[in-house]
Amino acid sequence: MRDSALMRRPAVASEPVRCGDLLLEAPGGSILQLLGKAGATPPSDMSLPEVAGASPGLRNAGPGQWFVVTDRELTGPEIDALAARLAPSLHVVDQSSGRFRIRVSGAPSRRMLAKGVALDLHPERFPVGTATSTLVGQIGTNLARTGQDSFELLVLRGFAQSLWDDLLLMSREFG
Amino acid sequence: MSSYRLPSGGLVDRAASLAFTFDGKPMQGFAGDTLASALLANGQRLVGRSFKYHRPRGVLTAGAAEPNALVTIGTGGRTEPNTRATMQELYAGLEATSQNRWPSLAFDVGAVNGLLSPFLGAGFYYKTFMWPAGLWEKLYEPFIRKAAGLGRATYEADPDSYEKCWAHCDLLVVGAGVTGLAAALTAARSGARVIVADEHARAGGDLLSTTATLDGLAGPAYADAMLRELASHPEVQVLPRATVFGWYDGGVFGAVERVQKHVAAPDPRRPVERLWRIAARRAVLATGAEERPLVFGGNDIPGVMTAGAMRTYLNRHAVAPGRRAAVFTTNDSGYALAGDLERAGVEVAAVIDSRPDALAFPGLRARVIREAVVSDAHGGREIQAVDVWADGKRERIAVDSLAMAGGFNPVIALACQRGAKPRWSDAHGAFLAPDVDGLSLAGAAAGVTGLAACFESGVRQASAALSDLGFRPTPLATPVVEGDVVPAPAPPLWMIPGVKGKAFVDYQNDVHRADLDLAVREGYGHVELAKRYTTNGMATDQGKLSNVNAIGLLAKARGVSPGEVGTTTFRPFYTPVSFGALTGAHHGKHFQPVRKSPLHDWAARRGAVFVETGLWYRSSWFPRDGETTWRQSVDREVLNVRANVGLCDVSMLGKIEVCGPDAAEFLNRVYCNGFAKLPVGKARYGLMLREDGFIYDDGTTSRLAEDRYFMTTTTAYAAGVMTHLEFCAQALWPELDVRLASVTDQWAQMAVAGPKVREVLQRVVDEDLSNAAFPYLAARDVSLFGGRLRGRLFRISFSGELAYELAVPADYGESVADALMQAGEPFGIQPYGVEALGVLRIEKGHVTHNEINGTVVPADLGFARMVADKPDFVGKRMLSREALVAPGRPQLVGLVPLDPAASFRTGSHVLSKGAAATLENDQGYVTSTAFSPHVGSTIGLALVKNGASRHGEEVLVWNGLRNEMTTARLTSPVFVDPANEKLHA
Amino acid sequence: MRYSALSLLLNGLTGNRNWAPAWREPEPKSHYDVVIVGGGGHGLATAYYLAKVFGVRNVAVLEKGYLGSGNIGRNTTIIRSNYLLPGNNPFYELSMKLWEGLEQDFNFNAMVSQRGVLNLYHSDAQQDAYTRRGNAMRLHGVDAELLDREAVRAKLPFLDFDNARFPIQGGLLQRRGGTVRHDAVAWGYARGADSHGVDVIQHCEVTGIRREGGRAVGVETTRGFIGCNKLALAAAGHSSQVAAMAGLKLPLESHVLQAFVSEGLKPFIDCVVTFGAGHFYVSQSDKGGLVFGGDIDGYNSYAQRGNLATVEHVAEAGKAMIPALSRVRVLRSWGGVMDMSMDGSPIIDRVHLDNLYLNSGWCYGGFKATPASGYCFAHLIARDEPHETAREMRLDRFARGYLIDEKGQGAQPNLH
Amino acid sequence: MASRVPCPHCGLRPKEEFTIKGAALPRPAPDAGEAAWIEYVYLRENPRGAYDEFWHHTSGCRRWLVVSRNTLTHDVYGARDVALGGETQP
Repeated sequence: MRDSALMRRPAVASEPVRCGDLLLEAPGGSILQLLGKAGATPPSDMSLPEVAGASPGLRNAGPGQWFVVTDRELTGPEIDALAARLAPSLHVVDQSSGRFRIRVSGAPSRRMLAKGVALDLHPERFPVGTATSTLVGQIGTNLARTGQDSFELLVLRGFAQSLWDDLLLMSREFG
Repeated sequence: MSSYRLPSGGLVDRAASLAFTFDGKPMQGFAGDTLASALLANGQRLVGRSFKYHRPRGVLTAGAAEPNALVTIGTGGRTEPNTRATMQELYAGLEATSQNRWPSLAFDVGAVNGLLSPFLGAGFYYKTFMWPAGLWEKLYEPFIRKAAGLGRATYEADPDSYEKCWAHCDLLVVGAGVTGLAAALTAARSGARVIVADEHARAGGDLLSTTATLDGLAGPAYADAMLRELASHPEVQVLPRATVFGWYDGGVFGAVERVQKHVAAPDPRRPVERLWRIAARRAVLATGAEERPLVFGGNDIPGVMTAGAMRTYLNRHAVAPGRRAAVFTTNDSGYALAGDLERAGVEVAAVIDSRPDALAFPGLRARVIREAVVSDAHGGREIQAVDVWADGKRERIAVDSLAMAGGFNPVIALACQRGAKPRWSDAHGAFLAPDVDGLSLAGAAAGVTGLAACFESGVRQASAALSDLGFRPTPLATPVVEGDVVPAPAPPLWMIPGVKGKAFVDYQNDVHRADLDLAVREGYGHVELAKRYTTNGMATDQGKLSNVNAIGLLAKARGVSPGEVGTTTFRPFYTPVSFGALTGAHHGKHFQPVRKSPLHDWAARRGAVFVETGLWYRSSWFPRDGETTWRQSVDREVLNVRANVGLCDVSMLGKIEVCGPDAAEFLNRVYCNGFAKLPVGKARYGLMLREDGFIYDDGTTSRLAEDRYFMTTTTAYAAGVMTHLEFCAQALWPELDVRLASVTDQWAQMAVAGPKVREVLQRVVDEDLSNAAFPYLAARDVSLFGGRLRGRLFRISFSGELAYELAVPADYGESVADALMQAGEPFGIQPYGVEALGVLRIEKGHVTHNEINGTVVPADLGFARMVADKPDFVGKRMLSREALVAPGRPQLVGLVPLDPAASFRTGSHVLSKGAAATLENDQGYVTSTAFSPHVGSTIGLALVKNGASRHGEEVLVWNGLRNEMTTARLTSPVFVDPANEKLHA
Repeated sequence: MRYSALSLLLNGLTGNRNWAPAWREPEPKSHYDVVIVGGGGHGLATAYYLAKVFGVRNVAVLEKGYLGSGNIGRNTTIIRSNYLLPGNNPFYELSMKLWEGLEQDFNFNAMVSQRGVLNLYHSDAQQDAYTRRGNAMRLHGVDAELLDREAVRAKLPFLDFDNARFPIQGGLLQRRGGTVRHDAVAWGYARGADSHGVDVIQHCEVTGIRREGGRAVGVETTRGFIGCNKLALAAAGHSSQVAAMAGLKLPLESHVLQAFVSEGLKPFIDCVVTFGAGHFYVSQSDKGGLVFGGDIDGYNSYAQRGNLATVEHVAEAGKAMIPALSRVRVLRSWGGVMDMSMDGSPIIDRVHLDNLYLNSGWCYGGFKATPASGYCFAHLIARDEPHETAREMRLDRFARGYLIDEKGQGAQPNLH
Repeated sequence: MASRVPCPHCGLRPKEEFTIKGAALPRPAPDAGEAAWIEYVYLRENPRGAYDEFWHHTSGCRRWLVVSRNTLTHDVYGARDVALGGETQP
């Protein structure tokens, strides 16, 4: 079995979907959860050199916890190296399969997301670079604003297809 | 049928003629019509029948308070009963049907109730229909139910879609009449985020039906100008066709936008209705006022309507109410209508004014009768005449329409939904609401009259709210208003003398004046009791027109002021809201989200039958060709695990990573058994109690490193356990450094079980899996496929066979499962589902939440010795209470039928042999059953009083529900391998 | 004045001007044998049975608002006796039997309508639980039937059988269950109690309990002190406040439960149905409104009003069960304040003072329990012995561990 | 109440993101007497007015909060993290 074909199958197998000015994508890559003591400050060295080539983003996930997302899938040794450097103040848990990342972009993004998100998504209230965990409809997500009109959502893998379908439904009127 | 449409004027688009039908009859209207205005234009005055007496009813108002003109709109799955014709925009192809009549609107058999009305007064049904007792359900009630109700709902599913949306603003303005527009524009110019919601299709409120001018512009033009400016502000959102129906705590308002209720064929990409939850920092209520009807005999005959409504139909829709009208007024507002009627060419037979000192209205030709009342209106399906009482004399005047101007009730419902009490103002002759909790009232909703004063009021209230929020408000200048009739407050007229006919207070529920008198006489004079006894105010209009009149009449009857009587409680919904809107997209298959295992598609490819388990879909069994029943498949899967090897998806078990230097101590406190000394690389079964001592959940927890554990929970309690652990970590023992992450979705987890499992697994796992190298309860990170993948392997067994659970990153789950199936082919590997897993665990006597049902303690399940003697753990202190250690507790036993061909079901009760089937003799109940291929019969687990000491006893398994009685023997709950040899093999 | 078809006829012919008041509006006396705090369904029923069955007639019922202003007028009118545990089952069946003869007993048509109560199930586990429950009912002689999917479909074809997220597998039916016109229950008991000499005193709020030695000697009220030999508390929703006046802390939290009614419709659904895959239950009133509800809002509250999120959840579950509800409009929502107890079951007991009796903890079972609650409470007050069906409803069961936990949820009221 | 709760970490959030446990009572010491434990597990002040209650921000930061509010008016006075404090007002 050592020669078995190992295929990564993401939770939602979909090409990007365009609804008018809206674009829904699943960028893939890796997702790491960092567990610190509640009240801990974010990792001081934001450059995350171990995974620097993977254009990492850091997402707030509650006191003392963060998600690191990368566009490229990280290797085991890369994750190990990061974990070794961050220990013991931060534990690293690989959630690359556990969470699914969805990117929403385009002018109607905010209007579309408002159908499911109770947060005030006004750019002054939820500025670019902010992330928080919240419900989209019935499904829990980690929502980040990555640009004026672009957002990313992290969702439990098991709910990914349902969220994807919901987002398509919410986007229909813009297509 | 002649047309009542005026030759010119109004805000209807005469170029856009719309064909519609009423009771199948083709009619024409114009864009800009409501169904009500179109019906009136077509001379259709009889629109429906009343609830109790089936009296002919027509259009009474031009708005949301309409109690009479309720019709059914649409057909098939789009059938909407009880639609207010006054709120329904006309569209081409609209099909409207009248309600509560049989066989037809004009000839309604139910009208016989009118003749019986002396015996059908308020609460009559409480006094009769009691004999003989059995006839209520059989005879009386079916008759009453058939006669009651209004429209008929469809049983067809709704073809259209709905959605929900959140919105946030600094200021919410409810109502876009002159007051609301002034408030909104003030806020907009101040830079605030503003939402303006108006229930009508076109914003403007009374500006659309007034003949006054503002800064020289006609009302509609002035409204349009304000709307244009609002639209130019990027932070302003105007929501037409949006009714704010409720004010909830925390500054949240609920509103329904009727997005596509005015089109024949809704665009499927958009909802027909949208539910808005509006989070507003401040709100201004500019909801205007309802005109109060007057309570005289026959005040419900078609052709009688409120003066404001008549004026709206006349000026806005260019519909004449008739050829010869009368106006019955208690204040100056009736004169504005009278003037407009005359200008439009409608004869005004009389203005009947209840005041002795009414002023002459310049230019009015009509006869004005002062200090007079209309005591009765006459007519059948249309009004024909009115009796006017003046100077102690009755005069009959022939008319074909009558307007009632009884003063105004400010629309304060929203303001009072959260407990604020309205107070009666003698000066206004009305109930007013206080400003509370960031919500203030403006304009007519605050008792203000006149366009200019309302404008000012809107500006003032918006400015005050904005100042509160730290804005620098930019007040608008009040326009110069000309031609507005501003009614001075006038005392309300509750009790009209000389009334002979039925004088209705609540039109829709047919509550008339005498009913309220009767309620007072019988002891139901409190406003809430009167409401409940007479049903006044309980119709679809929720008393918008009737409540204040009822209060006035109760006050008269009790000899107190309306303020002392007080109002009934205001509650959501301001106007009724559809289930569809409240549901949004969450219905049918989308009622709840689906949670899918990473091996879902893998199982589907292998033909799995899925079953809903919470939000998950789990693979239940995998039928093969030739198998005709699920039992055949399950038996095969079970036997194959016992004989060869099987693979089962257990990914949906909860998985929690517990990290940190104090993780060991933490686990030792959340489990009732010891965890402090669990070595790295080992798994242990754990039992979690609630603080009340009963078992909460169970599962296996493995120590992967000194400061890192991997906990599993049951599927059902995964979320609850995580929340519970967070409570323990944050609220109970914040001094412990422990960190938690849910990793349920990160891992695809497979139970691989059976005597041949080692050979199969070894082909995929790189590490040595020999018994010595990887013994029972070993738990470690492993390398797979020659180092190409990392996973976790646990030597644990739910089936009782030699077994492992292998966890791999979920995205690789399918590849690994495929590889295992390929590797296992020579060994006869088969997938097995949760049904087979259930059989295997019952055979082994393993418990699940069938047994851990929230009422058992460890000893009940044979776990007494697991409870550790340690200083503290959750549940320790309650565990020693009297009832939790008393003899006679239910204890886990096995159960086998004496006749192997016999069977029994879960949920059956256990009776001692020979005992009568009574609750007192109940010995316990069957918690789990399965057909055991191993035993060769049905087997079960049961919780039976003192069961552990009753092995061998014969009992009756009693299922009275299905009339199935089975003799069975209590046994040990472990049916296979009691010595656990297989586990250690 | 006795109500009958004849009295209706005669009064109708005389313009309905001769109807007598349904009850007196007495001034409170200075002392009663029994003072009952709470003029809701349970308090009034207690007074009625005390006077009628147990011969204790020198009784006052004190109500702080108008008669029946508490939960008796705020519920969804359902009656049933489909309980699982021996601590509850015989009690609720006693209540059902009392409902069955109530109207003739108190000469007031409360429209007791045994239209059937159907609990749907959507999974094997739910079927098992209903089997266990149905059998417990049968063991006590209570009617119960298990319907399969097709039998449910035949009865209610408009439920979602084709497109449901959680397909209906069947249901547990109690045909004797049904609905009752709730306000009429309060009025019927009040009128009945009044006719037996009980003083029903409205707008009389109890503000304190006067104790001497180990006894309660009376209550301070907004209408003065009223003395008593025995003091009975039946103020569900506010039991904790009233008990606190006697220095007693209870195993209760007060929670708000919302209820709803739709616009009036021609006959749409002819029994009570509860959804098994979400919180929703519905019946149709004689007036045509669909009366429905769901779960409690979840937080302690005395406000008699609820949260929009709960409204939405209820509507979602409703449309999931009956897709055709989509275009039916919801008319009104309201909230009742429940005594949610720590095991989901009520308390009828004599408590720490010799002559203080407590009736509380009804959770959402209060309405259907009204007759038995009144009867058993009256029994306890009159005889100082618990009625045999209410023996387990003791206050000390929490401390001792003899819980009556139908759902097995433990000591967290908002889960019951 | 509490259409929205002021989470000290996430700001105003709707009720549906939370799980509510009940009265925010301190857990007695393991060796506290039986009476103290029974009171902790079962008995409640159940006040009509100011009240501290445990809320878990389940669909947000997953922290347990003590929400101070009024059970009669539904006013929310504030919320703090049970371990970290940081009271926030609505």
